[in-house]
Amino acid sequence: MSAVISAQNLNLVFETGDGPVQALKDVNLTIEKGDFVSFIGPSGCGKTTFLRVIAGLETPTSGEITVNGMTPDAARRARAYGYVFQAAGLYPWRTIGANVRLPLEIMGFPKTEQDLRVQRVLDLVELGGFEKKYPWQLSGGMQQRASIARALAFDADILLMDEPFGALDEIVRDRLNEEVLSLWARTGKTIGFVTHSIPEAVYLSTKIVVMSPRPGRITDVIESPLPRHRPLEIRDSPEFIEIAHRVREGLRAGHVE
Amino acid sequence: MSAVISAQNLNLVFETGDGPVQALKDVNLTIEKGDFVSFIGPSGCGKTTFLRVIAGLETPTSGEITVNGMTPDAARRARAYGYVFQAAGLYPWRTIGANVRLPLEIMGFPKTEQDLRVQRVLDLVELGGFEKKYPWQLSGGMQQRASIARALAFDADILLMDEPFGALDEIVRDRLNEEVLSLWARTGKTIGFVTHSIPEAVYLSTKIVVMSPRPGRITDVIESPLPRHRPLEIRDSPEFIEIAHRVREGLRAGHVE
Amino acid sequence: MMLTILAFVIWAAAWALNVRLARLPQRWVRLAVPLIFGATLLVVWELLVRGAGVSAVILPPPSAIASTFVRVFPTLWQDTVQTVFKGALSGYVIGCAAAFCVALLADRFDVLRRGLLPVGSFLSALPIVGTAPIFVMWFGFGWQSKAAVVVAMVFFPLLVNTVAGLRDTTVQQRDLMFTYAASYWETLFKLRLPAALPFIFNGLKVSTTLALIGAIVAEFFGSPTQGLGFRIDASRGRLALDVVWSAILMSAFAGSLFYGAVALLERALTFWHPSQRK
Amino acid sequence: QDALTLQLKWVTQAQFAGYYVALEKGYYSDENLDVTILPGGPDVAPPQVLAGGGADVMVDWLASALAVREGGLPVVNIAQPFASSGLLLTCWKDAGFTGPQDFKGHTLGVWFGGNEYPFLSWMSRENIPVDGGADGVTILRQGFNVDPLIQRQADCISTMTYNEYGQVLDAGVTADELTNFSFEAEGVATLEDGLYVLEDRLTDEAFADKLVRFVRASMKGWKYAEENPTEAAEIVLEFDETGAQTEAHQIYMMGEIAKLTAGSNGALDPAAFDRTVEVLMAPGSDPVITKVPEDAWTHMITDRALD
Amino acid sequence: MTRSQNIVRNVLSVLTVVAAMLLIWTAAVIPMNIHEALTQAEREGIAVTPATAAERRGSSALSLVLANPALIPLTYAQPRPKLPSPAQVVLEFYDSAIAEELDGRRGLVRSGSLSPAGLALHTLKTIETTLLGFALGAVVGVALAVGIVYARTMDLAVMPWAIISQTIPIVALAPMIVLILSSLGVTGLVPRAIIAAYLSFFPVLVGMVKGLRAPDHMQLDLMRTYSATKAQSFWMLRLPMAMPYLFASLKIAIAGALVGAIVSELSTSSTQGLGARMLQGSYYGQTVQIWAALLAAALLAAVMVAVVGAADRVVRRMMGGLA
Ligand SMILES: Nc1ncnc2c1ncn2[C@@H]1O[C@H](COP(=O)(O)OP(=O)(O)OP(=O)(O)O)[C@@H](O)[C@H]1O
Ligand SMILES: Nc1ncnc2c1ncn2[C@@H]1O[C@H](COP(=O)(O)OP(=O)(O)OP(=O)(O)O)[C@@H](O)[C@H]1O
Ligand SMILES: Cc1ncc(C[n+]2csc(CCO)c2C)c(N)n1
Ligand SMILES: [Mg+2]
Ligand SMILES: [Mg+2]
Repeated sequence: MSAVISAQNLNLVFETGDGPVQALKDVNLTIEKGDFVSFIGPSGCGKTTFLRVIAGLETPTSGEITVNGMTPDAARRARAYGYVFQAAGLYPWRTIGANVRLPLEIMGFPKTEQDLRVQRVLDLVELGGFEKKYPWQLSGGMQQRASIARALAFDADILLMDEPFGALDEIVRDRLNEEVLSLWARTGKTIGFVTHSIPEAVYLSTKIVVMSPRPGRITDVIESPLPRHRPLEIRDSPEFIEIAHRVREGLRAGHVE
Repeated sequence: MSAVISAQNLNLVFETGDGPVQALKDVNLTIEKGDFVSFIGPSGCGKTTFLRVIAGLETPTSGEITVNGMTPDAARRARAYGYVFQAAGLYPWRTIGANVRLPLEIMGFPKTEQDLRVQRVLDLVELGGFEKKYPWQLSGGMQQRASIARALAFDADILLMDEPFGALDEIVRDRLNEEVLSLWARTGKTIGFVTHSIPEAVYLSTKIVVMSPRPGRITDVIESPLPRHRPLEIRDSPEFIEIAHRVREGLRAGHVE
Repeated sequence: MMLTILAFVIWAAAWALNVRLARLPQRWVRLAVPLIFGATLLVVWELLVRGAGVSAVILPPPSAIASTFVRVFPTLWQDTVQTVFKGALSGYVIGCAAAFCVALLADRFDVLRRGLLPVGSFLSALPIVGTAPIFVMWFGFGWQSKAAVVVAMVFFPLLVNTVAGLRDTTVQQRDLMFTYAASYWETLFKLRLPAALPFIFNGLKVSTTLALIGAIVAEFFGSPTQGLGFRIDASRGRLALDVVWSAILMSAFAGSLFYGAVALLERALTFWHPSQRK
Repeated sequence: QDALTLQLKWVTQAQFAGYYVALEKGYYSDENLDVTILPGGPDVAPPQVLAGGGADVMVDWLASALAVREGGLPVVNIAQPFASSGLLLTCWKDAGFTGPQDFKGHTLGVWFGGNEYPFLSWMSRENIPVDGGADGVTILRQGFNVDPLIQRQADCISTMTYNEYGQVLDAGVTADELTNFSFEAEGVATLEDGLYVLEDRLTDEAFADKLVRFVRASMKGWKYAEENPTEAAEIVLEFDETGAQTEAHQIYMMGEIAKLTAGSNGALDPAAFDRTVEVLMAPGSDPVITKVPEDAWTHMITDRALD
Repeated sequence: MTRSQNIVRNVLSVLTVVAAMLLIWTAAVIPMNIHEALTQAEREGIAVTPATAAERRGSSALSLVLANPALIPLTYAQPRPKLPSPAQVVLEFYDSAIAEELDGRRGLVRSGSLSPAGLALHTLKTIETTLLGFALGAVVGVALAVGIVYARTMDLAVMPWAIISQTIPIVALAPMIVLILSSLGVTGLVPRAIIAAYLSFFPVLVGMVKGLRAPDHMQLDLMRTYSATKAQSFWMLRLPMAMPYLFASLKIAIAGALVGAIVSELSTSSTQGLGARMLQGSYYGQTVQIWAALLAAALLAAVMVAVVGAADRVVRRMMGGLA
């Protein structure tokens, strides 16, 4: 296995009106190809910031980071990843189909190829037949699936997801978690996933990164012993509860307010 | 024990542009003094609506409901309850102190009494020293605590809370859950609590009301066997997981998308 | 020709300087850049007018306007008192106060709100060129008719904004008051008025410029021998364009000050609104 | 045809009948001229239009032209179709004015924008301050109509015999309710409605020749209008694009205008010019012009036009 | 409450308010015109109390009405009323907008072209100026907004001056604009349109800046993750996002353009247009004519705002909106 993302001694300081805020401090992390890595930690610990650094949306103050062996910015220009934001953020003036097509238009895919891919990813997230609908005609869960389809459409190897299911209710969330897992299993993509929910992190990941705030640093990296295939019921198993417990302890230790 | 809130065959139909929506159907429920009742169910099942009916903010289409033996509207005028909304909803032009003082001003408490009470409830939610700050200067969790303080300030016997912690991260949420529990234990108030989170409902309640949508009805009422005193660790106990499982099953049964 | 070329060179140089400055984070940049831009406009104007030999009865150079402005300032001050303080300001205060009261009524009585707002937007479209002579006929040629024109101009923008503002509370904010069983007046003073302030100030700001326009236009249709509108007309008859431009400058000063004062008040009273923070 | 633009002092009305008649009757095209007539208005200063090149010739009052000339725009009178002044101060009879000294303490309406000079000179000669004090008069800057008099906002307003005075009568006021002070009778008349061009352009022979033809045709128009007032009024009405003029009023106006143009062949009467200068330089605090204007008129055009 | 019930209530409310206003107006005609009416009666030899204009000057309108109740009808039939009655205004509106074209000597029917004495021609002329000014203002406003959103220098340098420009009363500036343009050889429609544009560009500028900045960080970042070009994120994100803001400000802008068009007719000695018409009405004390032109202008404003509103709805629907 090869390191898809590798960060060494990463620091990021935001200059703000009230003085500098250290959002990331001495972050070291390696993500291998095919990993499903969850980032968990209290609000403001730098989860989003770290994901954005990987995506080239934020520049670290010091330290090294490579994505697919290049700088994050080069990776961004090479369209190396798909990014899913916390809210679905579909453009309301575009139909679901047109929303998914957006990155393809921007990247200049030929028209027929666009049609094909839109069809394929919509089917993948079980939204086939909804491409003519507008976002407000879909439920929150369906919108979130559409936004995942949008990130998948151009088939980047890396998928970065920032609390994609934060706004959904628990039942819908469970369902989407299952779907993300099966998608990951089918495509073998490398996934970075930010969440607030301990069960979600444990259920999904091969690797759980626990972070603590002020300054934002990694306090624990937990390799999950759970099998790759995970029915929902696995959440009631002792191993699951054991990992969840460890995550919670790690969180509590780092938590200050 | 005596029934503080009692609903019989409650129905509520909203007339909308697309026709009527049955938000509550044949709801029967009795809440005793000192109960901590959680309402859980998928989005749109009528949790908020039911809480609003109790508060006299919504009028049922048919059926009977009494609060403290009177109609909800009379109870409202008698200032029988404090209501905590999903969002903190502090008035941004008032300081934290002035926000908490608001109901006291309206209810005509004497000035010195106001000062005293504001101080007391702010200390209660650990916001002593923040009364001069404006809401936007506080974190989300602190704002939510302030809004709870506001509902507590005039010391009504009933506390109605509609997803008060929905917007907070899991750790802060855990802490506030503990605080609400200890507050409840100390004051003996009757609490109605809406949530989306199964662990939260199980952790807090003496009684869990599971609801299902379209039309919104009560599908299960679970009396919790957990002791009144609940450390956070109780969530890893088999009884807890057992109840959580029952709630999840109840939810899944009623869930349609 | 040389001067004309120089004008373009200076324009380009100043713009380049501003582009540089704009990249700096310091606070004074926010002041310096527009000032440099304004100064450039004046220099370019001066050079173009001189370079092309434009007659002073068409467009005087800024330097001439500046010296005239200083010379005739006492007269212009009298004119400003007449037009701005007596005409515009009194009309502004009366109009805004009236609009505010009617807005409270319209807010209270549904018929008024539904009925008055559409009719109001229709009436506010009545062009001042038509209404001004009518008001001069009704209220005489003194400042009273100017104030009346101003009242008519500022009334509806403020009414519409205030009514919209009073309704701009969230369901939750209103429900909160309801759970306290708060009275109408308590809800008004503790919730709806504070919440309406940003809207009210929008209306107040728009109205400042309308007030000035109104007062000056109305002077066209009859005035005492004082006032900015009068000065502009009388001086133009003598081709004293430097005085005309000085009067325009004066009204721009007055207008900017007026607007700035309202904006400052807005900042002080709606400091809590997201648009005022940061 | 040679193009030439004429800027009027006021809106299309019989005050300018001569020019419209000349246009309609083809007198201009007979002289091989293509004349454009620009109506004026409250916001139009004819000298400015002249200076800006928007017109070749303007109609203006001599008082205004001399003030402008002293102010630095060298305009020259080339012809003077109006021989006498039609300016009046029209007062309510019940105000009891017998002479200018009675005005003290009262409100009088005056036009500004270059039309105020005759009145100011008159007051200056009478030693009446115009600053609104108790021993002076309060000036109301009159709008465009006679409302201030009708509404009693002023005891007197400025009127022209041919226009506003008629409007006062049209409003139902009878002549015996009014007292008129005529500037002619008071000895403070100034020359009105002359034709002016920029001085430096007169040296251009081609332009001078155009002016000769223009003045000749215009005077022909004036004489025709004097003799056929009804037809002239109707011609003016045809040119009125606003549609606001009434036939009756224009016929009335043409009748009065004819009295003012009568006795002028177009050439400026130097004596009348000197009298105007004298009025404008009247002793007082603020004379309209401070030195006797030189070369402010020329017979060069009229001499050639009328021979 | 359903949609149609809501509409019915709105209409009823408007009718109530309009009826109340007409009632007040009609009542006000009496005291407003009583002085003139009595003077007219006196001239015609009808006995009035007090008998002479001089005696009546000091009396209040109300006392005159009470003293001469029989002469009240006269107040509704004044040829030059201080306040015309609603009926007079409507009649004049009908006469000059419709009857003039049908029966007038210079009307459409007899002369084949719109009559200068009618309202239609003047309204068209004003529409012409308004639309051109509106188009000009909208284009300039949008262009400046794009510059301001994309170039910080523009934002810092231009925005304060744009605000100051609106504190200069256009009526003072208008003659200067006309003059300068005419000395450059530009006359006629263009200077008028520029004056109209002066009042309409600002709302567009403000609205468009707001609209183009409406995309939140997330939406902009989405574009960055696609490494979209500036042009792509303009056309695919900022512009669609700005549409609701644009239309809201276009409604204000077209009303502003109308005001500007009418003011411009003052400054250019226009002989045609509603502003020219009102001015002419005021030269000759034709109050009723002014009121009829006012009515036409207000109707025109209502129609133009409604047209922009309709365009708004069409665009909204095309962009997948609800309404
Ligand atoms: N653009 C910025 N400018 C200044 N400070 C910032 C900025 N973005 C983030 N921060 C600060 O950096 C820290 C880390 O923020 P970040 O958004 O990464 O946290 P997070 O872990 O994603 O939190 P949450 O769970 O609330 O989303 C916080 O203290 C935040 O206030
Ligand atoms: N004012 C209203 N008018 C019309 N329908 C309404 C209204 N309020 C709620 N509803 C409908 O009633 C149903 C119940 O709504 P309610 O807000 O009680 O759900 P909830 O259980 O609180 O959902 P959530 O978890 O999303 O807050 C929903 O279908 C909702 O669309
Ligand atoms: C602002 C302004 N007001 C009045 C006049 C007066 N005026 C000059 S000539 C003339 C003809 C008679 O109607 C009139 C009324 C003007 N020129 N400009
Ligand atoms: Mg985050
Ligand atoms: Mg709810």
